[in-house]
Parts: sequence; structure tokens; C-alpha cells
Amino acid sequence: MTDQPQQHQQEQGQEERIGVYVCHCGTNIAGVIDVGSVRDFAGEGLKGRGVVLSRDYTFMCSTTGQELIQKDIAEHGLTRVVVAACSPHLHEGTFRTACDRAGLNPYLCELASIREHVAWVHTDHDAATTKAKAIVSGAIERARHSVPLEAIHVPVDAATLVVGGGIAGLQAALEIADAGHEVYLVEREPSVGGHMAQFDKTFPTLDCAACILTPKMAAAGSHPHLHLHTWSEVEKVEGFVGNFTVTVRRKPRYVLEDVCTGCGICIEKCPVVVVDDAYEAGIGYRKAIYMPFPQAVPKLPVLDPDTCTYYLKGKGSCRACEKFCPTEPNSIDFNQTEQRINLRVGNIVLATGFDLFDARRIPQYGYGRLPNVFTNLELERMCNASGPTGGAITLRDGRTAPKSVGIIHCVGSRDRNYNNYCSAICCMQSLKLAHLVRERTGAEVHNFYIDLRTAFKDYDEFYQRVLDEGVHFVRGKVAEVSEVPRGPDEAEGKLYVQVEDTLIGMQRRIPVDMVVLSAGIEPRHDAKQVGQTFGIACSANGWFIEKHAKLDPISTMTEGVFLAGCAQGPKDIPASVSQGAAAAARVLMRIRQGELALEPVRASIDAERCSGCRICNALCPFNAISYDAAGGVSAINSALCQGCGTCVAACPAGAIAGSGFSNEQVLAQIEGLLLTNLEPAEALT
Amino acid sequence: MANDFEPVIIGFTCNWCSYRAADVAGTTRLKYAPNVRLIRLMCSGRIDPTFVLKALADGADGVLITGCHPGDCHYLEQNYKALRRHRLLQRTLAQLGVEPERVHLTWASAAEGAIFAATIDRFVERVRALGPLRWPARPKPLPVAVAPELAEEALP
Amino acid sequence: MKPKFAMYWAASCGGCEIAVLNIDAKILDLDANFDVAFWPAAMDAKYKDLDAMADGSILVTLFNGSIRTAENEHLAKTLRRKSKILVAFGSCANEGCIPGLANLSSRESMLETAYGGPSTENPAQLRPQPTSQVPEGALTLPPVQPVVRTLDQVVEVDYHMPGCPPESHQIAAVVDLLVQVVQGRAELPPKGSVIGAGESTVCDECPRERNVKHLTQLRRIQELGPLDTTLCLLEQGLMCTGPATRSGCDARCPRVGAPCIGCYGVAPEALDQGARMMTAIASAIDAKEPEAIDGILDGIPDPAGTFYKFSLAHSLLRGGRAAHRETETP
Amino acid sequence: MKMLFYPGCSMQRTARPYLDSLMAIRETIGLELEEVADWNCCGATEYMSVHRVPALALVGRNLAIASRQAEGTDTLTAGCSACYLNLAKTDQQMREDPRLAAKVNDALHAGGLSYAAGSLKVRHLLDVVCNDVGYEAVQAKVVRPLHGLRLAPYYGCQVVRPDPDSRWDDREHPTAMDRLLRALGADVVDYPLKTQCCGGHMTVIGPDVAYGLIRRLVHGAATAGADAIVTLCPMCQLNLDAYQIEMNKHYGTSYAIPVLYFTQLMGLAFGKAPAELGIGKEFVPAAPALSRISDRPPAAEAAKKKRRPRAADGLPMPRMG
Repeated sequence: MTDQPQQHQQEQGQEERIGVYVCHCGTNIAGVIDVGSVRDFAGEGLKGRGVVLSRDYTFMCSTTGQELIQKDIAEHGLTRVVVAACSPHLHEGTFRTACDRAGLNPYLCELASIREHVAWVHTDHDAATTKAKAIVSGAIERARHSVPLEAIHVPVDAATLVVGGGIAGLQAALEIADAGHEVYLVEREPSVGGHMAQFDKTFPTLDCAACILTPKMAAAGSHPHLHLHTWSEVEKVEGFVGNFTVTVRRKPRYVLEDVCTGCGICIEKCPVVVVDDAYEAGIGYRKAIYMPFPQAVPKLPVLDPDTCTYYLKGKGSCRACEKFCPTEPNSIDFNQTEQRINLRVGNIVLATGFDLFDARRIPQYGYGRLPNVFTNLELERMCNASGPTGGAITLRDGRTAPKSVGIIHCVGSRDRNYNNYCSAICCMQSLKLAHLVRERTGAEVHNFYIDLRTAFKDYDEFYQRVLDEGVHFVRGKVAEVSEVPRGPDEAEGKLYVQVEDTLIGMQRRIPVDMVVLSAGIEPRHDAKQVGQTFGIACSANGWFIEKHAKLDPISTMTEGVFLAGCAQGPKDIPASVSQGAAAAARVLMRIRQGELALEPVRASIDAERCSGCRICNALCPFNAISYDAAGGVSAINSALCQGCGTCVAACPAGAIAGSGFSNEQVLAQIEGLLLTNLEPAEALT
Repeated sequence: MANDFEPVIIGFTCNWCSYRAADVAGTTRLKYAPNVRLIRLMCSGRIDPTFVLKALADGADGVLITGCHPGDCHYLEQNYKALRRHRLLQRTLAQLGVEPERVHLTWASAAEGAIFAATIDRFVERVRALGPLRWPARPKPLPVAVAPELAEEALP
Repeated sequence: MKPKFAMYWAASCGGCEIAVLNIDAKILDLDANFDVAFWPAAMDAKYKDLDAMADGSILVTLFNGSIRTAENEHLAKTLRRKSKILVAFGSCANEGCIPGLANLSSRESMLETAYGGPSTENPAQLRPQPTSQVPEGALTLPPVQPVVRTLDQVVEVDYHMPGCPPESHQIAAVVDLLVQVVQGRAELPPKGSVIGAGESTVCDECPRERNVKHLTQLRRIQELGPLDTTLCLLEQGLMCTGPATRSGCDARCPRVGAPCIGCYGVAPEALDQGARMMTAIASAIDAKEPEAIDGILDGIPDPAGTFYKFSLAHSLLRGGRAAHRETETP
Repeated sequence: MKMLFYPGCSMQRTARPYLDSLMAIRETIGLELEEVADWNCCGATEYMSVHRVPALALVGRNLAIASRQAEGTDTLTAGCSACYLNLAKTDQQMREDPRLAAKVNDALHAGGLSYAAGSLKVRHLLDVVCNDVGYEAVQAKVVRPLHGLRLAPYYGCQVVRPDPDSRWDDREHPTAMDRLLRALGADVVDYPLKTQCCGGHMTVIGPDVAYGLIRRLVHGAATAGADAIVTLCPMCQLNLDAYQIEMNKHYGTSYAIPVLYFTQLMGLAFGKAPAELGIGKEFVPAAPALSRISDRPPAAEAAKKKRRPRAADGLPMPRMG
């Protein structure tokens, strides 16, 4: 509330009894920081600042570590607890809960981050130890000015938003809807189904992707609690956990959804044929009005104004779809415009999936230049009985079956020129494709791999099976795919795969008819903007960042926003389904709880000190500050306040207090960090 | 002198972006100079010039202010307030003879651990090149010449 | 025997003394209830007389002026010893006031400004010397100290009374209180209190109409046309520091169309008056791009002088580097 | 624009046409080249692998005298790929390893010299022409467009790899020279071998290996329908041109693809006389190829009539660009 100098105040207040705990985190902290020295610094050097005991322990977050704190609170009457360990974003909750259990207000517990901010980022042991001491000193001074707070409770809206209708999003949406809660599923494409709908077979059991996916899609389409918004995108998210307001932009289909029966006559009659870059991966065609695939849900066509004659050549031309539409009224509406709808939801599941790595970015593999270089997705569509070749595997001419095929793994993955990470699915996808090529064409197949990663149930068995089927495996990174023979002894008209075979230690040039690039997977091209919309961040590689890489890969740093599927990182279908189900479980837990406890970080105005200058009035983006003209003072609505503290920092009279991050706490922390709380003789060097 | 001088720097971070960037730098084990001691605030909009002046007055050689990128603020646009305060404070500090470079404002998203680490390294070197600030310590509590209780006899 | 009263004038303009005399007939109450032991501005006094007084023998001393010279410091310490109650009286004693702005410069440049420069007529280029030989002997001047300090930076202070000068009605009320205490009819406020001032900021007493603030320009008064007589001056583009200045003056300046310049000092809950005004102004500016922000800030040509006009010596940094450098031991 | 110029020994001898054509066009494109006075050998390709510090010191001397000479520019350009790479690599390694830089400077001190790593920007001539002069500026000076001439752009290895300062769009398939040649009005053929090895000194050490590599490059250009190969490196030019004859003997073939420097083609397009550009000094004569330059731009291919795709068309190709 006030930013008066510190020294005066403490003497007036009751003497605090502070317990300091320094965590080793195994060797994570203790390997770099002299933990004992930090303990003694707090216990001896800061005795005068209210530290009554100082301990170090191997794992403070363990049950034993927590019990240690609880016991000390009871036995030593601690009034403040300072834990020097990891980032508060990881274990603040753990230690606050421990304090709460022992009867100490949880907000009187302070974390000093000496792992992420010291031990893990510094190598000089002395400098790291000195910095750790300063951070502990800052936390102690800050804790002296902490005050007991109560969490703020808000109700949770039982409706949920799921973004993305791939397998992960479908799983999450269905599980929540099955529990009887309303779910809005927003999908950018005209149909749900995602990438899985493009596949032919799924590894390792080789069941048909459509056979196992279609029932889920159909269920989503007809579920009484599940509301589909396909061909739609989330534009804006406002509010906070429990009470989000989401604006969804529905793109025009130019088809009346509630009239169209999905009979398909319009598609049949449409004279415009264009390459289908989306569902058919560029090797098949679609009409200007089209259904992405036969099992699409909802079973509605969508008109593409960029290729439709009506839009290209002016009104009055063509209109075949409209002329032949049998419904009454006519389902075609050329004047449809985009619409915006608002949804109120309590929780959000983000399952926005991935983009395929663009193989054109590796020119030495020739994709886009050499006709018989294909991507895995092109081959996937070729294998599919409903695909452009009716299930036949052919060269680009559409007729000739290849006699030899090279499948290159890790295209765009595990390569510092493109993506450092492993795409997780390419090994198994390449094995699956090798099997399908062998099975359908009998061609010689060479798989070029760096490492074969066939972890998880039944995967390695599948690898053994493919080996037994006579597929050749060459361990080495392919340097180039070239159509130019090296010498007169090499035949023209072949593709030469130049590779170092690291198992036999030589360079090889393997002639093949067809090359398949097993492209990796990448974050969605617009993941960053989507992240901004939902208030979550992307990692350096572009995947959405989960709350904790191991212990909480479902949640995000933004309360109420959960992740499922490849949006969080590369994963296969079983893992995506598991994560979708896990996200659903989290949401259901929230709905079941009915209300949420929020951090009590809020601003408030002392009416006695407020002069009514109205500087703060324009600063709050949540409109939490109002002016009482009669009383001549401003006031803050704590239900609307989000706790950013901007008004606290702006008030010229110092009349606005910010709980949790008060001026006293911050100023005291500065003193602590700069060690002005020590006598000069004790100052650290 | 310059070689032995290890600057002491106070860094202000926001809970949503830059503090998390520091966390990411940690979890990815990036290495950077140990001279910056961080304070977590909820938002860079919480930055009060008082905090910066307090840090300088109490012995910091530099102050690093960090927040979410413009447009990325968790609280929509409060980082612009930090930007404005920083620019005004810079002007005043320049008049007081404090090199504006000592108080640096930078943006870092939660994903930018590497950028955050590199920014710290660069800033530490910049402050090192400027040399110590060594603001004179605040006056110590004063010895009272006499501590006269308001004596009874002084009153009639 | 009446209790003893003293008032001393250190580095200041003398306005505080005038302000005390300006309380009209109330000055007679002071005389009736106190024995004026030492008040160089009002009556003849010698340092040796002061030195001869017993420690704690003065009941109350109003000390105005900042500590600029060794003589100021010596008197501050002496009066502290002799007084039961030491009041830092007026802006100079409390916050350094205008003399405190010298803390932006080194002594050398301050003397150069005072004794040299184009606006000073000093053909012989004389400079004050610590000692000068005259036929009667050696004359000495008290050494000028490198940094102007406030009274509480030199000795412990019992009460603070802000203002440049303190308003007469506030002085009259404090005299009343002292008289009542002496007569046993009232208690003294807690030690360390600010007396003779309000508990909010100047806006609290300002009658002007205020709105949500989106500042798009800042101008000096001569750059603006006729002002609206009822609207907040800040909203009209005038750099008024009322929002960050302690109340108690009854908003004298803004009432008559002059912006507050901050003489009542830092607000009750604040630590640094300049910082509070800077943060308020910067927050209320309506611009996001650095260039646009700078365009508006260009309307404050002298930020340090504007935000710390009265409080520099008592601010967090207490002055500029040029002045502090002189205190460093080489 | 002014910059320092390191010619290197090849340009003064075997690659004299490269130097002559550069001198002929420099004014047209506004390049003011100031030769580094008293430069020494760059150590060529092998020395770096034999004695690293002495090799770096050898190059360091050139950097040191160039930086001392630099006035009004901090750019040092070289036309020869090996010279460029050695200069760039030395600067980079000194930048990244202060201890190594100190060692090199120790050596330079003996000669009263020193070099502050990073003080010069080392650039290949092609980089300067494409990125500093710019395609538009080059195109603006074209008076005799190379219409109808089909060219295979050949970059070789050293300029694009390891590319210490990331100056190229792609290290495997760069396109800077492609764009430059198009700006001159020429047709650029798809030449996927553009950064393959020319054999280097293998022509001397192991001719059979070199012939294989040369054959592939020449054969590839011929298959792609190129009239000429365009290069930016004296070593590449020498191997593909002079040894094309030997290679033909070795394989019993009769390839005759001339190999020219990009500067020679720029000169032609700027209207300079072939002799001024050193054209005619090559082993495989360029005259027959150059006689294909036509006065008129090739007629734009009749816009293909859009029709519905048929099964016989095969599968569509991926869209590029």
C-alpha cells in the first residue's frame, strides 16, 4: 500500500519467525550451488532479519520435504516460509499447500528460484552461490512484507470449447459430451476428421483409418451435446478460466446448412475441376463445389469462390449447382457472408494439429522438380482405394507401377537445417508405406534411415515383420536424389539415391523408379497467432508449451486452456487419443468442481488517500476502475480486476494497493537482492 | 578495473512472458552471465519508476526491464505503459547523469529463452563497459545527538 | 518560566520566516506562551549564547533551510542537542527544495553559474574563498558541502512541516497546537508525523473538473492560449504536479490557473515524488509507438527540474551523479 | 560503390579472362575496386588442412594489410572461390575463437601487422554483383540481351559451402546467378548439378576420378540443353574447360560445352566486344554457342489452353513457388 522505506516499518511490526529451506534437487541445484553455504547465509547472516531456522534437504518437493516444513511450522511457530528451489511456476502450489496444511496462510510462503534461474544457467560455482544467496535474501525480505490472503472463488461454466476436429479433438469433445456437458467443436476445414482421414492404413495393426475414424466422426455429427462449427475459426478469446467468451468466425459455405441434404448433385453437375491440394495432397482433383471426402461430417458441400465460375466470370454465368439443386428452398446461396457468433465456455481444449513439412524446402531431394519423387502423404492417398489412383501405386504418369522404390526417413526432421526434433511418427509411417508398396507392387524397397525408432507397443514387432518381407534398410542420411547418371555405366531415366551406408562404410548410389519422402511434421504455420489468441506460448520449435513437460503435458500456463494431440508436439494416433481423453478428464474435473480458486492478486484503492485525479481511470483494459463523482474518488471492482498492477504502479498518490505484489514486497525484495539488509562487513563479494 | 568489475543488475520480469523465458532458459540449460537478479511481477505494467530508482540507489549498476512483446501482453496492452514510463524515466535519468543504457527495456516471449539469455549477456557486457555506478549508499540511521524524552520539567 | 522557542534559517530564502510572521495576531500567542531563546531573523542572537544553553533546554525549534554548508550542519547538530522537539520546517528542511536542485551539478559548475557566466557582472572573476586576508585579519567562509542534504539526513527530526513556504493557516494551526500542548490541553502527535498538511494529494483540494485522462500534448503555460477556468489543468496540457503532491495548501495555485509545481512534497503513501509524477504522466499519455510517445514527452523540456523541483535532495537518488561524485573518496 | 579487391593468383594467370571481363564491366555497374596492395598467396585449397595456424596467418596478412588500407569501405571482395573462402573462413575463425585470433595476430605482429576480426566484410564478387549492385541495376545496363542463349549456372562448392556468413539463399541449390543470368536476357536451364564438385586438384592427383566428375557435369549440362556453362570460379572453369578435352579422350566422347565466367556474359550483354572480355581464350570455343544469341526475345509460349485433366495426363505435379 505504501512505498515508504523499509527499515522503519519492520521495527514497528511484530517480529517475524522465518523458516528457510534450501533444496538440493538431487544434484540439479547442489551440483552447482554450495547449498550448505546458502543455508548458513540465511540461518546466520540473516538471523537479524527474522530467520529462526534454515535447513537444506535433497528434495524439498517430496513428501518428506513438505512434512519437514509442516513440522517446523508447528514446532517453531514459523510465520513465514521461504523455499529456495525451482521456479514458482512449478512448485509454488506444492509448498503453499504444505503451509496451508500446517495452518499457515499459503500466501506467506515464498519461493526463491535457484534452479531455473541459477543452477541450470550458470557454471561458475562461486558466482552461482553468490547469486543464490542474493535471491534467497530477496525472498526473505519480500516474505517479511507478505500478508495473509484468501483465494478468489469463481464459478465454472460447464460448456467447453474444443478447437480442432482431428482425432485428438474428436476424442476430447466426445468424452465431455458423453458426460452430458455441452461442447462446441470448432474446425477450420469443411469437415472434421483431420489428417487421419487422409490415411489409408494405420500402423502397426494396419486397420483402415476410415473404418476406425468414421464412427467417431459420425458420433460427433449427431451427438445431442456436441455442437459442430466446421469451416469456422476462433477469432477472439476474452475472459478467464471458468468464464471465457469466444468469438467464432463462420466462413461462408455458400450452402444453406439447414436445408442441404448432402445429396451431391451440385458436385456432380459442377463443371470446374481443380487440383485438390488439401485432402488429396495435390495428386487428385475436386470440383469448385465439393465435399472434402465421401465420409465428411457434416455431410455438406462447400463452394470455393476462388475457382467457381460464378465468382470468376461474373454473376449470371454457370450457376449449375443452383440450377440442379433439388431442395426447396434452394440450398445454394451465392450471397452468403461470414458470420460471427459468441460462445460462453468455462474451459478450452486446443487440438489444432500439425502441418506436414514442405519437402520443397530440401531442393536436393528434388520434390516438385523430379516427377517421381513423392511425399508420404501423396503415397498415402495413392494407396487409398477411394484415392486418385483407386488404390494403385504408380509413378507420376498414373499408370506404371514402380519396380523399385526408395523411402527416405527423417525428411525435415532431426536436421539442423530444418527441424532439430524427431517427428516421432516417420519411422513407423515409413515402415507402413514400405509394407504397402511391397504388398501391392512387389517392388524392391529401400528404406534410408538415420535411426529406427520403433518404441511402443507392437511397433518393433512390425519392424521385424517388414524386415521379413524383404525390405532393404540402409542406415545413412541421403545426400541427394538425382536423375543425372554419374558415368556411362549408370542408366538414364532412373532416380539415383546418393547415400553413405554407415553400416558398411561406403558411399552408395541406389537407382530406383520412385522416391518417397517421409516428411516430418511441423507446428501449424499460424501456431504463434493462435497461441496469442488463446494466451499461450509456443516453444522455440513452435509447439504449444505445456505446463510441465513431464508432469503436466495437458495443461498450459493459461488456466482453463488444455492441449491435445500434435499441437503440443509430434505424436502418433494412440498418443493423440490418450491426450484428448486426458484433456477431457481435466475439463470434467473442473466442471465437477463447479468453482475455481484464483490467485488473490488484485488491486484496491484506499479512498482516504485517493484524490480523485482520475489518472488510473483509463489504464484498465478490463474496465475494473470506475469513478465515483459524488465521493470524488475512484474505485476498483475486484471481480473484474485481473491483477496486472498497472494502476498500482501508476497512482501518483500511491493510493492503490496491489495484493500479492505490493510496493512493500517489491521494494523489500530489491533491498534483499542487493543485500542492503546485511551489515557492510558481511556483504558478499 | 573494467576486467574485475562484475556488475550487479536487477531484472524485472513479467509473470507470463519474460519470467517464463527465464524458466525456459533454465530448463533448456542455456548458460548466461550470473549478474542479473530477477524480480517477478505480474506484468511489465507493474513497473514503477520508484522500483528502478530504488534499485539504482541501493547499489545496482543497471536495471533490466522485460515484458511480453507489444501486442502479446497477457493483460492486453499494459506493456505499452511500461514502455512509456521507461522512455520518460530515461530522460530524467540522463539529466541526473545516469547513462540511459543502464536501464534497458526489452521484450521476450515465454518461448524466447535463448533470446532472453543472449539479451542478459549483452546487457551485462554493456553495463560492464560503462563501469560501476556505485550510487552512494543511503544515509545510515543517524546517531541521535541527545534523545530527549519530552521531559516533564520542560513543561510549566 | 516559559518554555523556550527557537527558529533557525539554514540554506533557504527566508520565506519561511516571513510565513511565520504572516500569521498575524497569532504571533502574540507564541510570544505569550514561549520564551524566544534563539531566532536570528527576528532578534539578535550569538552562537555563543546558544552554545551556553543546556542540552534539551529548548522545547521546540522550527528549523528551516537545507544543509548546504558546514555551518548549516553545525547549527543543525547544535540545535538538535539543545532542543526537545526539532521540526523540519518548510520544503528546504524537508526535501531540499530549490537549493536541492544544485544536486544536479558539481560544486564547481554551481559556483561557475553563480559567479561566472554571461548573466553575471563579475569583471574581476572573483570567487568565494574559504579564507581571505583583510587588514583586520583573516575572514573565513563556511565550506560549501558537495551535496545539499535535508535536515533529517543530518540529524533526527521529530516532525515534518512541508510547504514552500508552509501556508499561514497551517502555521497558525500548528502554533495553536503547540500552545495547547504547553497548556496541557492537547497531546503531541506521534513522533515522525507530518504536521500542518493534508493526507491526500493536491487534486483532493482542487475544485477543477476532472475526466478520464488521455494526454495527447504537454505544453508550458506560455505556449497555451486562454485556459478553461474549470477544467483540470493537466487535461488542458499543462504539466501540473498536483496529483503527486501532498495536499494541505488548499490547491492555491491550480485554483488560480497556475499549475501545481509540487512544493508540499511527496504524497503520504509515496517514496519518491518525481517517480510518482513520472509514472502517472507516462501512464496517462495516449500513444503506443516510441516516436509518438517521444513527441508528447518533448513537451517536458526539463524532466528532472519538473518532477523534482522541490524534492530532489530527499528523493531516492538524492541528486545527480555530478554532485555525488564529489563525495567519493579518491 | 567502392570496395577493396583481392585478385588472387588465378585471376592474374589462368583465369585472366575473368579479371579482364571484370575490369571491362566494373564501371558500367559502378564498382570502384581498389586492389589490396602487396597481397600474397591465399594458400589455396589444401594448405588450411596441413598447417592451420600458418595458413591462417598467411591469409591474415592479406586481411591485415587490407584493413589498414581500407578507407571509405569495409568490404573486401574476391572473384576466386578459393581466395574468397580462405579470406572469409579466416575472418570467421578469428571472430569465433579469440585465442586463435591472438595466435594469428602474434604471427602478424612479427611483420608489424595486426587484424581485428570482423573489421572487414569478406564477400564473393557474385554476391556483391547480385546483392549490392542488384539485378535491376544490372538489367538497366543491358544493351544486347542474351536472348536465346541457354545457360547452365554452375556455382561449384566453395562459394556456397560452408557459407560462414550465410550469404546465399540455399547452400545446395542457390539461385543468385540464375537470377543474374535471367536479368541479362538469357534462358537458364534446370541444372541440378550446380553445386557438385568439379574435381578440384584431382585433375592432377587422380585424373580418372576427376574425369568422372567433369563428365557428369558436362553431360548434365548437355542433357539439360545448355549452350554453355557459366561459372564464378577459376578452378571450376579450368577443370570443365581445359580438361573437357582430356575427359572426351578418356571416355571417347565429343562434348563441346564452353565454360564462361558470369562477368564475361555480363560484358556481352552490356555490349562489350568479346575480345575485351577475354572471350576466345577458352579451350572449348564459345563462339558457336554465342552465335545463338538472337536479337528477338523468344516468342512467349502460346498460353496453354485450359482443359479438364484426363487420366492420360497422369498425376498432377506438386505446385512450385
